[in-house]
Amino acid sequence: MKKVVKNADEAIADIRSGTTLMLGGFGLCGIPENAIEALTRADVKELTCISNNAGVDDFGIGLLLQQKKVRKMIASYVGENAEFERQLLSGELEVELIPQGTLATRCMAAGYGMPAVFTPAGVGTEVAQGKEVRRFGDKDYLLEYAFEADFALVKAWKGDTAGNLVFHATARNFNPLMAMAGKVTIAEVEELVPVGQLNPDEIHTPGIYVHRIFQGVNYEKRIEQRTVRAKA
Amino acid sequence: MKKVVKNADEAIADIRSGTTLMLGGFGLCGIPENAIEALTRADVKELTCISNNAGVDDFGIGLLLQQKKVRKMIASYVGENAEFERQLLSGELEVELIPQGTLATRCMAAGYGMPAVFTPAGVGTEVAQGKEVRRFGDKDYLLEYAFEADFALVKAWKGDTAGNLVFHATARNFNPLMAMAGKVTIAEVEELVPVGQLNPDEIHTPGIYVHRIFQGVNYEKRIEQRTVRAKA
Amino acid sequence: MALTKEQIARRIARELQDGYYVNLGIGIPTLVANYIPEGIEVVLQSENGLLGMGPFPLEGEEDPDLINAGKQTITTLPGSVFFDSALSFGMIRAGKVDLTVLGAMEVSDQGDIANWKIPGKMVKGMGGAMDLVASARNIIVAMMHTNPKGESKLLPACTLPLTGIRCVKKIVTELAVLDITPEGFLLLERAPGVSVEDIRSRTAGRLVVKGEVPEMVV
Amino acid sequence: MALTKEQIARRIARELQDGYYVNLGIGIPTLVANYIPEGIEVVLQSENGLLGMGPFPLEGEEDPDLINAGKQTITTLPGSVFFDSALSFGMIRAGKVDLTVLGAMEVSDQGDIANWKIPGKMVKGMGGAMDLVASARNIIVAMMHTNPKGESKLLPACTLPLTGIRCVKKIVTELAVLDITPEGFLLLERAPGVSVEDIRSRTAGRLVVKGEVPEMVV
Repeated sequence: MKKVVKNADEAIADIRSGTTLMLGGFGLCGIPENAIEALTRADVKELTCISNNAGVDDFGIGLLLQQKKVRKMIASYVGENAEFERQLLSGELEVELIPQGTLATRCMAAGYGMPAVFTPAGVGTEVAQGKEVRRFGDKDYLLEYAFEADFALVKAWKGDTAGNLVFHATARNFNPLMAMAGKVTIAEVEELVPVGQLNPDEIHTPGIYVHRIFQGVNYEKRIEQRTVRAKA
Repeated sequence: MKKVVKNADEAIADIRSGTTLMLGGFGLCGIPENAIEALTRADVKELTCISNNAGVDDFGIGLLLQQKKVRKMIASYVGENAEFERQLLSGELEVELIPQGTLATRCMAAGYGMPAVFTPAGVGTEVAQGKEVRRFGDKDYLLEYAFEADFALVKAWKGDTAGNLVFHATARNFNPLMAMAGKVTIAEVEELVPVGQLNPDEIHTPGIYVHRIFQGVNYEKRIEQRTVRAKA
Repeated sequence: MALTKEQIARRIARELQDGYYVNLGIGIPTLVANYIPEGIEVVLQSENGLLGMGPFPLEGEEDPDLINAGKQTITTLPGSVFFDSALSFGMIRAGKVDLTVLGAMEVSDQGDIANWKIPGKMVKGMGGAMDLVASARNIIVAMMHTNPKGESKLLPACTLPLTGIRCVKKIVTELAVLDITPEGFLLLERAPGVSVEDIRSRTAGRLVVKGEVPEMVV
Repeated sequence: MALTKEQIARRIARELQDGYYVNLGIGIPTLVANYIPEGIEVVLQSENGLLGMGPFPLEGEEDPDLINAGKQTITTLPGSVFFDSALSFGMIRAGKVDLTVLGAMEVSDQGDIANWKIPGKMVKGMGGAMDLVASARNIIVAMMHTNPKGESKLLPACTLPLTGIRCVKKIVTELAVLDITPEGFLLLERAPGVSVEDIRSRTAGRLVVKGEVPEMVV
């Protein structure tokens, strides 16, 4: 059982054009920086990207947009990205906007082997168009299907050689959910440790969900909205 | 905000006859020993208990069965309990057996605000009787409803005064799921610590799901099947 | 005299109760955190995966792994806990969050809300707004009574694409505090010096006025 | 010569591949863990919430918080991880467990399995068996070819209440290794010295024999 790969380039080497990818992160927090950068070097295009956001112009998924590698974006919020807007308005890029909780839950559903879930988010709105509505008790719910993604690219704080992952702070966000949902899940970690170094009670993603793992390099971890308070 | 109560008796003081309870644990591992013992002292009967197992004759839910406090048991496996068998055969006790994964998932569904979930467990068997079957792709699933329980009684390793819980080893089992599913969730812990003592990355159950918490006493933690290997 | 944004936030903060778990949206709702009444403990939820959101960090102490739903750097507090986005919206959907405060572009007198999309403009997405309004047990909208063109934002029916239906419970504007009732917007309080007629003239939806309407204590 | 239980377990262990995640039921399946081939790494899942199940503990090192699905005290291994029961069955349902080995009272030639209930006897429950058989990608049944009364357990249709339908892929008994195929039980291997006719006479369901059936290497 060998899950450890040398670097991002090796990890993504078999991602082909037309593939559906999930990418972890919320805003620029907890995004798989190394895998994204490797994709900019790879000969892939026409990607469908499932990710809560689309990065900014010069970081995150924005880097893939710059190179016109993305055909369709499935996200909950896509602001902060001028190139994205340009491609969208010109019709080069297709966008499907879905509620953030629905996005998270559809990833989780895939990881739990649930074909579909019920959520009230979007009932009575345009999000409900064409979807099955079902009443339970006195409340309406939409039937939402589990996502299927060929690859999930996630970023964790620590990982071990068996693929077990630990996340830090709010960089957890969508990462463990997408890690469970990929047919092939590629995890990049800030620190790769031998098996036995992680406490089995503290692992967020069991290695059974992770197919490839590598220690990333040169993490920028860019801050999107640096806000501070004055010293009291 | 005061979630900490003195002891098990105070924690369960408002549990009334006829109530539906969830009780964490798998076998005798991770069961809420103190809350169960307090219930043996309380004037309650006709309880519906949702728990993976029903304890043994003189420990766990078996103690409530001895006192004939249980009207109905919802579980996945109820062996190892002669009094249980006697009451069942005599018709004093009603039993609903459901698959273990379905039990876990119906608890989780309640904690996630999902009214129902789809699972393939039991398709084509007597468990499917009267249930809606739905095909997704090439596979059939049963529609199973989220559990509703008046109280959830769970046991954690550590907890803080805000109700955050950490479990240990396989004593986790159903505890975090039932903690999320109770209208009122009562957590007993081996060690109660002040807020700030638990690492926010390592908490399994966020305190928002926990209404009352106390430090239990005199944990027996009985082993059901003591198995050992010879020294090499 | 119309309320300032800070006064709207302060008025909403008076709705808080000890032990509440609260989700605050971007804009005026965020300010509510500054006015939590003395003696009351409230836990702030950030839907990207945090309970127990603390204040902004001191300069130099920003952690790129620690942000709120507005992508701002924040801090934790004793008792904070992190979780993934599915559990975050799970607890919202299960009704565990006691109060959600958010802004709106329009609210109807049945409690419908529109706050995510303006036809003809670049649509950035709903983020977690649809999940929050569809699931929260108690939703207070903080907004201006009228839009920049002077048109009422309290309508008989929303004109913009909806975020959620029949979900808003209370509205606090610079002019008034109103509950959503089966009869329409029930006027509860007036801003100091603002008349019922002022409010009526700026409210396009059904407005219900019962007896004397008190002035807000600011 | 019929196989011993240990030989059945050893034969099943030859189905293991490097990197497999495996769930072993109670009884003969548990023994499979003792015969994992050299050079192959396999991770055992215990559905009560553990990946990476280790051997029984040494006397005095039992931890009441650390048991397997059979409620026996066990140990962890480097790389072990604990999780709750929903995630445990979630990974099973999502097909992440490569192989499930379990016992059975009856198997039909369509792959139906009955192993949880005998009418007239005290029913203890299905535990996780229904979830496992409904979800596992690959299921091998380890059982005796006949019941204590000498009746075949490989049937045209199960007579006992079902645990799952059309799910078993392979059966290893003391007499034979058989695959479930659309035509019925396909005889793959015979126990040493056991004839095709012996097997046929003890198999009530459709038995398919193609060409020469090799003897098992024990």
